[in-house]
This record gives sequence, structure tokens and C-alpha cells, in this order.
Amino acid sequence: MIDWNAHLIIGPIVLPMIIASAMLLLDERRRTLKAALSLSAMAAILIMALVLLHESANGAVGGGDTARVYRLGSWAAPYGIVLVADRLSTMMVALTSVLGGCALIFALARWDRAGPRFHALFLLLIMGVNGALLTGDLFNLFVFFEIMLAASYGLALHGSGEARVRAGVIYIAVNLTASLLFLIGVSLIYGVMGTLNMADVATRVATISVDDLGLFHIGAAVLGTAFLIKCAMWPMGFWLPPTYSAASAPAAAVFAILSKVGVYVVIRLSLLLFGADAGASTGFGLTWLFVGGLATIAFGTFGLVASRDLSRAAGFGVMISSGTVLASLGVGDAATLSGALFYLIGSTLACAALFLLAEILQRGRESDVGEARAVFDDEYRDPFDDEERNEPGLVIPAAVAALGGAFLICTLMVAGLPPLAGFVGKLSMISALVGVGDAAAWTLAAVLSVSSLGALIGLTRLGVGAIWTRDEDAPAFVVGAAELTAVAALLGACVFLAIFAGSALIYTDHTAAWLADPQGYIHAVLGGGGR
Amino acid sequence: MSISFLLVVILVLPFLGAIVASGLPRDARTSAAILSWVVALVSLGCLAALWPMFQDGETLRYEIPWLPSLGVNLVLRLDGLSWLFSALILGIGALVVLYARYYMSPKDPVPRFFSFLLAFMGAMQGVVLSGNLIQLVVFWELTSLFSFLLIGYWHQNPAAREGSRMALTVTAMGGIALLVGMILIGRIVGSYDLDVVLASREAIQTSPLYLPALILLLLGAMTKSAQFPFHFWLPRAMAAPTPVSAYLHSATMVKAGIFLLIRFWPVLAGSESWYLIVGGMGLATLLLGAWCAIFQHDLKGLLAYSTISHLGLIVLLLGLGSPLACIAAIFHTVNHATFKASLFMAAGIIDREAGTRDMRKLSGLFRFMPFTATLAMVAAAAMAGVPLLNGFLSKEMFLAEAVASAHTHGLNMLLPALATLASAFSVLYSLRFIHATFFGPPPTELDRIPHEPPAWMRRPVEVLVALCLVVGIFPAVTVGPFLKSAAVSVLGFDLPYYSLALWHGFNVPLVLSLIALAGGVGLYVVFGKRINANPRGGPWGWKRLNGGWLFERTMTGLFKGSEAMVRLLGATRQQPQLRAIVLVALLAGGLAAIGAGLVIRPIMPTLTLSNWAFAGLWLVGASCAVAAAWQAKYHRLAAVVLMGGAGLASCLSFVWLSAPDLAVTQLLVEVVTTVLLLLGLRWLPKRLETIRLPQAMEKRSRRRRRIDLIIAAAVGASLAAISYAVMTRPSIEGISRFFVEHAYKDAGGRNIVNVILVDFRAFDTFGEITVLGIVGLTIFALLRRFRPADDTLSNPSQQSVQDASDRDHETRSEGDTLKETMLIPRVVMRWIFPFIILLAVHLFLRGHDLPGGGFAAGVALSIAFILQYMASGARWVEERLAIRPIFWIGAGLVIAALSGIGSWLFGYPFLTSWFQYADLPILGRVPLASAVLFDLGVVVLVVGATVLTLVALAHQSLRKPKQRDNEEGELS
Amino acid sequence: MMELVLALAIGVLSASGVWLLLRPRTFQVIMGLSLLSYAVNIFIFAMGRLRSGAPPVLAGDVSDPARYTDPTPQALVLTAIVIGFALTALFLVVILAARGITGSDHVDGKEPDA
Amino acid sequence: MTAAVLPWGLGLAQLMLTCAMGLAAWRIIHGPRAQDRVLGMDTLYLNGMLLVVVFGIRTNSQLYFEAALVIGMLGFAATVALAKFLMRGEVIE
Amino acid sequence: MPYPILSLGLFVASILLSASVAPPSLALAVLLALLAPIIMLALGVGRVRVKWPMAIVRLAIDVVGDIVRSNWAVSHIILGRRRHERTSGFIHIPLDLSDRYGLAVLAIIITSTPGTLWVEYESATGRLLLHVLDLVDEETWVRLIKDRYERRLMEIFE
Amino acid sequence: MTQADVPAWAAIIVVALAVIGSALSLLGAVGLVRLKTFYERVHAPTLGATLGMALVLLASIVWFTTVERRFMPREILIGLFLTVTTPVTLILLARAALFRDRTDRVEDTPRKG
Repeated sequence: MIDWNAHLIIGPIVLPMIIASAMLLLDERRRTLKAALSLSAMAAILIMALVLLHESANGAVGGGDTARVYRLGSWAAPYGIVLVADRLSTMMVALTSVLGGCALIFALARWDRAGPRFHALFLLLIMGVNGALLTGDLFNLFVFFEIMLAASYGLALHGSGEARVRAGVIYIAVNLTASLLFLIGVSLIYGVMGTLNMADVATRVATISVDDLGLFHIGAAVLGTAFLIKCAMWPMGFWLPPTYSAASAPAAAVFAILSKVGVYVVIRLSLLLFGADAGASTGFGLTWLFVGGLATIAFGTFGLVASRDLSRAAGFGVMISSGTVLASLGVGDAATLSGALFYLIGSTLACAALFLLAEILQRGRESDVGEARAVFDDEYRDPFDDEERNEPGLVIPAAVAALGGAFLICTLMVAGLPPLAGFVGKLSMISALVGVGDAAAWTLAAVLSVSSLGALIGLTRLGVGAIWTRDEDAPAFVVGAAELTAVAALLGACVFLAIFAGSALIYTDHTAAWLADPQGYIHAVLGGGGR
Repeated sequence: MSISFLLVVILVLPFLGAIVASGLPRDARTSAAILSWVVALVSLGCLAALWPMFQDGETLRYEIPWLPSLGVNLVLRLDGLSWLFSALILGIGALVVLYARYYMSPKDPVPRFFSFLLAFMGAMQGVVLSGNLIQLVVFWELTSLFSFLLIGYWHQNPAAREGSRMALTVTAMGGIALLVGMILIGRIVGSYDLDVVLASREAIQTSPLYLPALILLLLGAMTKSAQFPFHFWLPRAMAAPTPVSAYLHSATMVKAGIFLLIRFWPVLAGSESWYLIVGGMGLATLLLGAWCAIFQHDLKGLLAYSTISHLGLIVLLLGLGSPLACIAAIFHTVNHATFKASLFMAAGIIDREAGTRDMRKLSGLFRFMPFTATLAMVAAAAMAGVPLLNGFLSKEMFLAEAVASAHTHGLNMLLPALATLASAFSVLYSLRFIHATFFGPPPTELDRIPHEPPAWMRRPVEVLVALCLVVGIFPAVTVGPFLKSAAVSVLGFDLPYYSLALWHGFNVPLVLSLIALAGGVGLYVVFGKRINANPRGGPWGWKRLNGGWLFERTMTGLFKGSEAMVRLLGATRQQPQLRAIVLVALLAGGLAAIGAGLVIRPIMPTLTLSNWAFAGLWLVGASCAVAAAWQAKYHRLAAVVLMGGAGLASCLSFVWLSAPDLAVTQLLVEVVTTVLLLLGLRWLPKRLETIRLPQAMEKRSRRRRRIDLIIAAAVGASLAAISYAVMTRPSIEGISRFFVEHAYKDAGGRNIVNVILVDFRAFDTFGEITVLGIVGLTIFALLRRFRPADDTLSNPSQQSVQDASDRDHETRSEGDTLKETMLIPRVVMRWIFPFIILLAVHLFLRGHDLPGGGFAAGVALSIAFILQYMASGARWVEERLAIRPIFWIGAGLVIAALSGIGSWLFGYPFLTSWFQYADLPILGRVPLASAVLFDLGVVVLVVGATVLTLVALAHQSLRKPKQRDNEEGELS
Repeated sequence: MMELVLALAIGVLSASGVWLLLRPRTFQVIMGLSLLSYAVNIFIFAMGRLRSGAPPVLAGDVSDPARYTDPTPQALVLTAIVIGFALTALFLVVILAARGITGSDHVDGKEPDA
Repeated sequence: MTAAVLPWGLGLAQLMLTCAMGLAAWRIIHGPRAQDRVLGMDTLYLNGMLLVVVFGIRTNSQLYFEAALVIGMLGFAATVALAKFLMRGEVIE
Repeated sequence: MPYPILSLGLFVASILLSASVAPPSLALAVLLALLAPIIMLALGVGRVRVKWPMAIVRLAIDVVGDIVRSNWAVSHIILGRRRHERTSGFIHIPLDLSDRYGLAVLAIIITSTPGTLWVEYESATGRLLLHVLDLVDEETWVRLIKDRYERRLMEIFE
Repeated sequence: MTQADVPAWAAIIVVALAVIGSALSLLGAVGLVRLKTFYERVHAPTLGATLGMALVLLASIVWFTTVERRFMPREILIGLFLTVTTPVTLILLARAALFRDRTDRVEDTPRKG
């Protein structure tokens, strides 16, 4: 009776929401049921994402790229809100579901019991991310950003403890400020354009009156600032490493995608609104994206090299990866962007894996465990106490080797060394940059290479410190099967991506081409349908 | 199956072996060795099977697509040169495996060692078999990686960790440079395919990118081949197990750089810059390595520096740029691999048997292990370039080239002399190696009596030494064909004339060779004692110019510098972060405004009384806001009240400016926020104005405040200007027209704002309530772990005073004051409860047509609950009403979601609304809209989330006494 | 007139808000965020231009857009109010938790070094 | 007549109410006691509510009734909370 | 109907809120009048018994008159006409009324009348502390409160 | 009925009520500022909260009754609720002030019991 395929695109948003809210109706102690529910939800989302991905990879029936559009409430765009699944958003949704799934599996080992309502918050975070990726409406984007952020506040503070709360205050303050900037930007754009639909705004950009142009640009600039805060661009991203490294590992892992949502939006809007058809606005802000991206890479690299613990390094890794994509976007070349998109996937997966690994490797050395536990002394029980399975898992014989291998793969990915996906990304970016061949491109290529080296040096130091510098009689690493599965899955995805890099690159090439010509998107969104 | 499939076999087999070996149990030393041995031999067999093809200089290719869009595919390409290198890798690999089986201790996880070794072998194979530049880089970096793992194999040893990190850092740096260089070459040529590149000498050499590409490529090659000034990692890498040194640091990895130079020799060599850089580095390395080798006390250290020196020799040959020199280079590469591997193995045997590698402790070992000693002597002689051994032949070729090129270039005048000097050094250290170890009195400082090693451990050395001899005596028969095939694949078919023979007649090179031999012996006789006595094991006058030391300083500087940069460019505290954000936003807006111009066209104000009233209203609002900003530090309550004032002003503006819905909602939220802030104020410390900061801090903070004030004023001015600009602009024909026109017709509501919220843009509302729910959950989670600060643990002073005064009166009992005070408020607040419910129901039901709606109704309802809490306390309320806010949150979300999904049943997208006028008996015509159901979800959720937030906070006071009891209990 | 007043109001509210936002005490920051959200709410609202006495509630069957003020910004403000309220509550609880755990109400969780 | 009286009269009323709000705000800002501030806020709310009612008359619109009612009925919740806080140091016990 | 007065009040309020006497509004009003008091039952609020409905009306009229009068008086005070001779202060009034609803109504009356303020009531002694803006004669105030309001409230509620 | 159709007498009544009510409110606010002690100041706003409010609400009732040509006494609700709720705040405030004064041992504070 219901044409499920027609509603497929909203699945990644509504499904986690329904499951999460249904979980709220359940008693907190029914953990197995909740775990099963959220796992199956994530699996379902993954499947939906893959179906969408498959569809967009193969293009429309008649050939050529198009986007799947879903008109909420049957109202036609630009009046109602639309969801748009095009190459870019589908790719990001698929990435989110892979990442989310792995983080969730990791959490099942013990983190989901470190505080109430973990699963609900987690699924709502996924909902927020997917919504932000899929929506085609500026204000709706704000709403989903807020869902994503609200859930991320919850997850960042999940498990409480001094470091988390301390970092959380700054994280929330910064993001609330960003949200206000977001609102100012969106409303200013509405004030000049009279519309909120991205595609509709795009159609009006070229014909905007001279009087309004300045206001529109201010709006776009402020809006961009808000997104760039989320991307953790220098000098607005100092909150990221402390927050992510303080957060519980699965939360940090899934947070790796949050900054990428910011990056996604910047890519989306800058190419949609300021593309070749934008008249006087063409190329607006690209220079600043480039400069900011470079600064972010540089700062992230310094930070990574200077890091003394792994999760912090992973946080800086996230910054580097954001900066790389932003700077590549700033170059304004489709081939570079294609490489950057590929790199984005790989680096996100790698940073997430690094967060997970960091937690395993730092386990037992955590100095703030005592402090964190002190917080729990009240009438509620210690979250880890009431479980029969207190420890995260079993001592797996080859744990050190497995972890070492995993760490090695992460390092290769983050540093962009061969043979994994990180390398392919950097390779395609650099070769595209060499093709562009202007001073900016050379600079970026150089910075990318140096940053690779920096990442390698920093991570090697940390890895040698964490894995090799252990006493012979030190207790073996304790790893839960779920944790190992999660890490293996993430790294497996990296390997998979490397093996099928050819197809993936073709996908990103087409994506970059699709983004470079926003007419396809605009036609898909505004072309007919709805009340 | 095509024969080129064998290429895949010899590439993949080592990796497969590595995977299998890594899965073997920890103590499976022998099986891992056998596995590795079989892998190496089978690969070697395959290679041998392919040999017939290459006698004629053919090329074999096998292509697997990988990244077609980048022109990067897996191309396996075998020609004479790569065949030779591949044979070297596999052959010496097989010998090393055999040797390692006996060398490695059973206590080590040996299978892992073999796994790494095989993986390294595979990576090396990948380098030499690459037919694609990028693929070459991939395997190149893999060799760095596996060498890192192999060097750091004994990671309990700090030297091993440091050495491996250094090797990885240096070689990976080279690898990254190489990658960029390859990309440049690919850019010049238009393809990454090796065959295409090799055919494009002209294009490459004339390209403006030639020099950068060359430098980057050389960076890769020179770091790998430990050329000065990147040589320092190699001696540090001696912390590796000896089989690793024998394999990586003599025969294979360091030769990867050489291989690269030879591979690209046809297209890159011949230019001035090539000559200067490659030749210069080679020469410097040759001399420096030899010089340093002389002074080493560690056997492996000596071998490492001698390796550096010999690699320098090969590089120098390649740098000379003449085809003959190139052939000599290839030849010496092979020779060096054989004698150096055997020497390393011998050193390992000595280490294993004597327990030390320090030449000062070793002495007269010949009597304990004559066989090994003989082997070592032959190998050392080959290294020294003694006739009848292979080293002699290639050294002769080198000297000949040095002499021959002395006329070609001005700078080459010294070359013969320097070459001879280096050869003399080489003789000197070879002699020292042998003499100090095997001759002289029996050793005194050993903790064990040395023996001959197990026979099978010696076998590999024997094979290699035999090779040295055979090649040395019958070069043309043994190595000739292979060398020729390799040379052909580099130089093409018109090879220059060269003769592989022991005796070329009495000529200049021979004289130089003899001078070098005699000089070396002579030097040892004169200086040997002093060298052995030199305590530091480094050359004289050699302290600061030590690459390793510099490298470590650089690394420390890098870490320290990065920390400094992070401190300088970053911020950990909140204030600078927010300041940066605000400034960036200002700057971004400002730049945009400058770029496109901000046009403001003021309109004349109309001065009516009502407008003055509006202005007055905002005079109040603005002064409240400013006062709140001013009071928020010390008078928090005042700030809360003042905020309320500013809030009220904005509510009234909404009334004024035709937004009744906004006014109602903002008012309700205002009330709840006030209660919320007050609940929070309970847990914040009292701040007193009297606390003064130190003078210096005061000054700094005053300056900061001044800056902040300027920033704040700038933000205010910009926002005011922008908003004024927009407000005075004519309205834009936008989407709103549609909403006005269709709200009633198609969505059945008169209140357009509400229709937008529950229908046109219901998805926003859907998201918004989700935010509310999430926040509720988060607050709940946080407060479960809430621990109040010590100074807020006790009851507020008011309560303690009042309770105390109650206790002091005999007629009163504790809590009477509270009861009496709240007597009247309780009555009012309880009886108003049903009326607020009434109001909420009205707001909800008529929201579609009149101001109100689900959110307003929900907040009103929750205020009703909160009033009860305030009046009677949390316990009283919760004993009577089952408050399950989380359940409500869940229920609200489920209702909202299901009402959205409902439209799927009718084949419409999510949240498609439906409305109808129903004629009911008695009641008449009643509008029914499905959006009401959605709004119901909103109400339920809002009540749940708001009540949860407030109540969870309120509950903290209830928990507090319990905690204090516990603490008192612990104290007593 | 109203435009000018409202623009100035936005200016003053946001300036006060930003000033507080940049202060070191958590309570000041939360106050600043609240003031800023007032400013932003009014800003959003102002983007629909100002109309007095033309509330967007349809009277009769007339739906002549010229008779009503722009309803869209109002809907946006409503959403923004709700979200702003929720996040203020959340931030408040977080600063309370931070105050409890760190013992300080400084935004960095510790008093500045002298 | 109506057209002349209404704007002036009601404008005057509005202006007076605004002045009253201003005075109340003065009291809030100046204190000196916390109770004074709360009292000022109560007055502010009251006058605000009256302002809404007068505005309703002026624009001949009943749509603002809810706003006035909400202030009248629920505005006291805020001041009660403040007063309770002053009285007991805690809003909800 | 556990709380008839409340239900009546709710019914009227609902009608007023709807500003309509159309059948749907009436139905809603009845529904709410019947359902909303349930929450009072849940809260366990005691029922109110009122004896003299007419007394209520008379009291209300008097109160309105008092309010108007004291408005006038207080206006004078504020405008500063009688600043010098005026003293304000606290007075204690012993109350016999003990019904909480009666007390509540009394508190509302006293507080709503400008010039008098209900400050403190001690349930044990029944003593009420009042603040009066224009305290000329303490005894007059005590009489006024006791005779004019308290007695009539006791008639109604007790 | 639109604004202009309202008869002049009604308009005058409405305006008078509104102006007097507002004036009373203003007077209350003046008292809030002018009176010397807190206990005195509490009395002042009651002017606006009782008669002032009532007059303004009456103005509204008269106005809408005239405009709609039917009795529109909705504002009574506001009046009732305001009357009932104002004392709650004032009692609590006065009581809090009293306690504060007792703790601080301010002169002229009535003793307890």
C-alpha cells in the first residue's frame, strides 16, 4: 500500500527519530532491547543510504545526473521544505551511516551504559546529521544543525567528568554563538531574497538588485562564518580538539562527521549560490576559504605534532581534514574538489577510528578516572557498577599486534601515505593542483605534503609511545569484541575505499562536475510537483 | 594463463606469505621460516622462469586498473634491470630467511618478524616491478613502513624505537617528496606510465618543471639511499636485528634509491643540475661515509658507514652521467649487495657468539671460529677491492670512470685523487674490521666462549662469499648476461663497449687501485692503534656536524616549536575563542560590505504619539539590556529581572508589529526562563564586589574590557545598520505570498503563522521539538551526575534563618514559617491550576485560527505544573501526580512522527496535512485538520521537556540533604 | 520611526549581549546569549519589514497578501525562540555542572592565574 | 471626531503607560533592595499588559487578547518565582 | 461534580475565552468544566463550602467601593499632598478567621486595596501583621478589618 | 464594524477610561519611584493593579462591545486573574523583606510573635 521507495529519502531522518522516541517509552534498564533496536535502526539506515547511493551513482534512467527530491507536506518548492538527495548529500549520508554504525557497535562494549539514554541521543544525532545533509532549505538546515548540536552536547557530556564538562562549556558557548550567526545569516538572506529554499535563492542571486547585493553578501558571509565555526576553521576551531578528546570514544568518533557536515554545507552553498551563473557574486568568498583552509591545515598540523595524547591528535586530525577540503574548495577547481571529496571520506573514517583506538590504548592510563568517579558519588549508582560485565572485554592474545596494525593503518590514512585511501585522496588532490598550476595551487600542494609529513611524525611519536613503549609485564590491552569489530569495520572501510578507489573517484569526479553546474540541482528542486 | 601472470605471483606471494605468517602462533619459529623460505624460493623460481625473455632486452607488462581517472593503474613491468634487482631481493631474501631462522631467539615473536620481512620483500618487489610512477611511490612508502617495523622489531629497546622512527621520518619525507616529483613528471609527460615516461626524455629535460621534479625525485632517492646529508638514519637503524641489516641495509632498501636513479637515469641524467647534485652528493657521501667508517667501534656501525660510502660511490657513478659509469654503477650495486650482506651476517654471527659487537672487546676470534673468520676475510677483501674478488672489478671500473671523466668537466680534476683516497679508506676500515676482530690476542672481556655457529647459519654466508669469488674470477660468464640485460634496459641496445675481465692490462686505474691498497694498509699500520683507542667511536673533530644529532635537535625543535605555535596561534580559554569568532564574523561581514557596498536609504520618521510610545518602550528595553549587562557580574538577581524587562520590551514590540503569536510565545518562554535561571542561581556562588584583583591583573583586565566594549559596540552598530537597511527597503516578492493565499484555502487555517508551523513548514517544527526533547534528555543525564559545589551544599541562608527562628519558639515547629508564608500563595496557585489548563486547551484548539498553538499551550501547561511545584514543593506534587516527563517526551515525538507518517498511507509525502469541515450533530460544522494531531505531539513533548528541565533542576535541592548526611556519616 | 527604533534596539541588545558573551563568568555568558537571542529574534522578525496592526491572521475569506504582514519571519522566530530557550536551559545546566565539578564559575573552569 | 479622539487619546494612554514602565524600570535598575527590583518587574509586567490592551483598542483587533491574558494570568509566575527565591533562597523546595 | 463552583467558573471562563456561544464552544466549555477539576481531585485539594452567596455579592460591592476610595487616598499620598503628617507602619491584628479560603480572600482584599498590605500571618496565634501606608490610628484599622471583612468572610466560609 | 464607524460618544468614553486608567497606573509607578521605604513602595503599584487596570479593561470591553455589537466581556478574565495573583507576589515580597530586616536587625521592624 505504501510506496516505500518514494519515501526512502526521508528514512534516514525519520527512522532514527521514531526508534529513539520509542526508546524513551521503554524502561531505562532494558538495555539489550535498546541496543538491538538502535543497531537495527543503524543497519536500516545504512541500507537506505546504500540504496540512495547506488541510485545516484548510476544516475537517472535517461542518463545524466539528477537529484531525488522529496516534498514534505506535498508543498511545492520553494514554499514547502524539500529534501534533496543528490550525489553529494547521498555520499555524506552513506558516510554518516557507516561511521555511526561503527561508533554504535563500539559503544555497545560499555559506553552505552555510562549515562542514561545513550541510544536515544545517539540516534537523534544521526537524525540531525542526516537531516542537515539532506535538506534543501536554509532554515530547515538550521533546525537540523540544532538537532545535531543538541544531541552532540548530550553526547559530548555523556559520562560526565571534569574534562568533558570543562570542554563542554566552551563547546556549547561557541556553538550557541555560531547558531546565532547562522540565524542572522539566514534571516538576512531571507530579508533580501524573500525565500529560504537554497535552489530558489540560487536562481535569484544573479538578478539581485545592486542595493541588495551588499546585504546578501553580508548575509552569506555571516552564514559562512557560522558554518566555518562548525568546520573548526582557524581561528574559530580551537574548541574542537579539547571537546572531541574529552568526549567518550564513540561520541568522538561520530563527531568526526559533525565538522564534515559544516564542510558539506560550505561546499553545497558556495557552489550552488556562487557558481558560474551567479553574476556579480561568482566565486564569492573562495579566497577566504582557501586562506582559512590553509591556516587550518597548518594549525592542525602543528597541533597534531605537539599533541601528547592520541585523542587530541585525532582532534587535530579532524581539523586538518576540514582545512584540506576547505582549501581545496577555495582553489575553485572541480578536479581538486573531487579529490578533496574523496579525501574527506577517507580522513573522516580514519579520524573516527583513531578516536576509538585512542580510547583503547589510553585505557588504564587515564589519570582522570579518579576524578571522574568522584562525580558519581551521589544517590545514583556509578554507571559502570551495576553491570555484571564491568570490564570492556577480554584479553585478546594478539591484542597488541592487532591494535598496532590498526594504529598503523590509521596513521597511514591520516598522514595520507600509501597505499590506503588517504593517499589516493591526497594524490588526486595534488595531481589536480599541479594541473591548476597557479601560485595558490602550488602553495596548497606544498602545504598538503608538509602536513602529511607532520602528521606522520606526530602520530609515529604517539604510536611508539602508546604501543611500543610498554613494559614487558604491563597488563595486556583489554579490548571488547565489539570494540575490535568497530575498529576493524572502520579500517575495513578504509581498505575497501582504497581497493575500489577507482570507482569512488569516478563518483567524486561526477559529483564535482554536478556541483560545478548547479542548474541540475535547481531544476530538480524547483521543477514541478507538490501542491 | 599468460606468462605475465607470473609477475603477479612474484609480487603477491610475499604479501600472502606475510599474512599467513602473521597468523602463526608466537613460537612457530621454524614453520614461519620454512614458509618464508618457500615463498622466496618459489618467487625466485618464477623469476628464473621468466629469465629467457630478458636476454633480448624485452619488457613484460601486466596491467590491473586501479584509479583509471587519475591514470594510476597497477602496472607490473619487468625488464632486465628490474629482473636483476628482483633476483637480488629474492635471492638475498632467501639467504637472510635461512640465516634469521638461526639468528632470532625463540623468545621473540619470530613469526611476526618473518611476516614483516616477507611484507618488506613484497614491497621491494613492488618497487622494482612498478610500471607506473605512482605505484612505485606506493611501494616505496611501503618499504619505509615495513623497514620501520623491522628496525623497531625489538621495541623494548629505546635505541630501536628511536632508530626506527628516524628511519621512517627521513625516508617517508623522501617518499612524499618523491610523490610530488612523480606527479610533476606525470604532469610534464601527461602520463604516469613508466614506458611513456622513459620515452619522453626530451620533454622532461626541456620542461620548466624539470628542476623541481628532479630535486624532489632526488630527495626521495637520496634519503632512501642514505646519501649525505640524509645518511644519518642508517647507522641508527643498526639497532635492528642483524638479518634486517643484512637484508635492508646492504642489499635491498638502500638500493631502492639507487634503483630509482638508475631507472630514471635515461630521462633525467645528463643535465648540468643532475651532474652537480647527484655527483656532488655521491662524492661527499663516498668520502664522508668512508671517513666515518674508519672510526666506528661497533662492527655493524662500521658496516653501516661503509655502506653509506659505497652507496655514495654508486651515486657518484650515476652522477657522472656517462653510460659506462652507469653500467659500473649497476655492477657495483650487485657486488656490494653480495659482500655487504655476507659481512653483516658475519657480524651477526660474531655478535651472537661473542655477545658483543664492540671491536675494542673483540680480538683473536680466529682461533675460535676459523671458518667464519675466513668467510668474513674474503668478504672484507671484496669490500676493500682486492683483486680476484668482485669488489675489485667494479672498483676498477669506478676508478677508470673517475680518470676518464677527469677531462670532461672542470670540477672533475680532483676526482681520481678523491676516488683513490676513498678506496684507501675503504681498505683501511676493511682491514680494521678483520684485524681487530679475528687477530691479536684472545679476547678477555667476553662473557662466553665463542664457537662456530650452527652450520646452517653459516651457509648463507658461504653462498654469498662464493659468489664474490666466482664473480670476481669469472665475471663475464657469471654476471655478464645479467648485467648486459640490465644495461640494455637502461641504456638501450647501443651499449658502449665494456669488458668484464679480471685483467685489463696495466693501466691507470690499476695503479690507482694498487696505491689505494697500499695506502690503506699503510694508514692502518700507522694509525690503527690510535683509531682503536679513540673513545667515542667517531672521527676526530666530529661533534656538532653529526646528522643524527642535528636530526634529533630538529625533531625536538619541531615538537617544541609546534607547541609554541599552538599556544601562539590557538587558544584554550573561552574568552579569546569567542572574541575571535565575533571578530571573524565582523570581519567577514565587513569585507562583504566593502566588496559589494552597503546601501542604506533612510526614511523620514513619522512622529505620532504611538510611535513615541514605541520609542519609549525601547528606551526602557534598551536600558534594561544595558543595565543587565552591567549588573550581571555582581547582582545576578537584578540581571535576571532586567533581562525580563528587555524580554518584555521585545514581546510588546511583537504586539506592536503585528505578531501576536510571537508575543504570546515569547512571554511564556520568558516566564519559564526566569524560573529556570532562578533555579540555577541557587547553585552559583555569591559574587562580591569587594574582592579586588591584583594591580597588574586589574590593568590587564581593564584593557581587555575596553577592547570587548569596542567589539560589542561594533557588533551592535553593524547589526543596527544592517537591520535598518533591510527594514527600509521595499518588501521582496517572496514565498510569503503563497502562504497568505493558501493558508485558508489549502490548509484550513486562518492563523498563517500557525499554518506555516504545522503545515507549510511543519518539518521545521518537527525538528524543533526534537531539539527540545534532546535537550530534556541531556539535562536529565547531566543532572543525574550533578554534584553541587561545596559552598552551595548547605541550605540557603534564608531557610536556615527561618528554620532556626522556628526552632527557637516553643510554640512553633520547624517549617511553620514556610507553611504560613505559603498559605495564601498555595491557595491561589492551586486553584488557578485548572484555569491554566483551560487556557492551554484554548490556545491549543484555536491555534490554527487565532494566536496560540501547540507550543504556547505546552508551555502554559508546564507553567501550571511549575506553579504547583513552587507552591507546595516537589515531594508534595509528585506524591499526587505521576509526572513522567521522559515518557511524555517520547510520546510527544512518537505522536508527531506518526502523524507525519500517516500521510504515507494515502500515498503522500511525510507530514502532508488533510483538513475537512465535518457536520456533527448538535455541534454543527467543525473544522478537522490532521495538523492538530501533529500539534498535539508538540504539546505533549513541550510539557514533558519543559517540566523535565525545571523539575530535574529542582530535584537537586532534594538530593542535597541526603548527600550531606552521607558526608557527616563518613566523618563520624 | 519604528524602523529606526527597532534597529537601535537590535543594536543595543546585541552590543550588550556581545559584551556579556565575552565576560569571564558563566552566568554573564548565559545572560549574554539570552540578550543576543532577543536581538537575533527581533532581527529575524525585522527581515519581514515592519507593519503595525496587520497581524497575519486571516479575517473573512480574504487572503490579499497586502493586508497582512509577512508571516514567514514570524514562523522562523517562533522556531528560533523555542530552540533558543531549549539551548539556554541546556547551557545553564552545563554551567551548573561545571561549577559543581570544577568549583569555579569561571568559563574556563578555573580562576585566571594571577 | 472618532478619528481625531482615538489616536490622540489612546496615544496618550500608551505614552503614559510607557512612562510608567520607564519608572518601573528605573526602580529595577536602582534597587536598592532586591525586593524593589522584583516589585518593579511586577509593575513592568502590569503596565505592559495594559499597553497590550490599549494597543488592541487602538488597532481594533482582538488578536492581542491572548497576549494580555497570558501576562495577566501567567506573568505572575515569574515574579512569584523571584519573590520565592528572595524569601527562601530556592524556588522549588 | 466535586467542585461545583470551580466547574461553574471554568464554564464561564471557557465561554469568555471562546467569545462565542456557538454549540462547539459550549460543548468545549462543558467538557472542560467537567474534566479540568479532576486535577484538583488528584492534588487532593479540599472542597470549598460557601454558605451565604448573597453575602458574597454585598462584600464584593463594598470591596470595590473601598478600592476606589483607597485609590483616591493613595494617589494623594503619592502626589505628595500629605507628606508631612503621614506615617506608615505595621499593625498587628488578631484574627478569628481560620479557614484557609477565607484567609486567602481576606489577603486578596487587603492587598488589592491600595494602602494596606498583608505581610505575615501566624497560624498558631491567628495574628496578622499588616503594613499600612497611612497609619493614623491603629485601632481604626483593626476595627475596619475585623468588622468590615473578617466577620463577613466568617459568615461565608464557616 | 471598522474603527471609523464607532460613534463619537463611545470613542470618548473609551478614551476617557483608558486615559484615566493609564494615568492611575502611571501614578502608581510614580509612587514606586518616589516613596521612601520598600514597605511604602509596595503599596504604590496597587493603584495600577486595581482601579487603573479595571478602567483600561473596561475601556476595552466598551470598545469591542461597540464594535462587535455584542457584549464582549472577555477582559474580565484578565482582571480577575490579575486581582487574584497580584497578592501572591506582594505577600511573598513583603515577607521576604521583613525577614531580611529581622536578620539584619533593622530598626522599626516588628518583632516576631
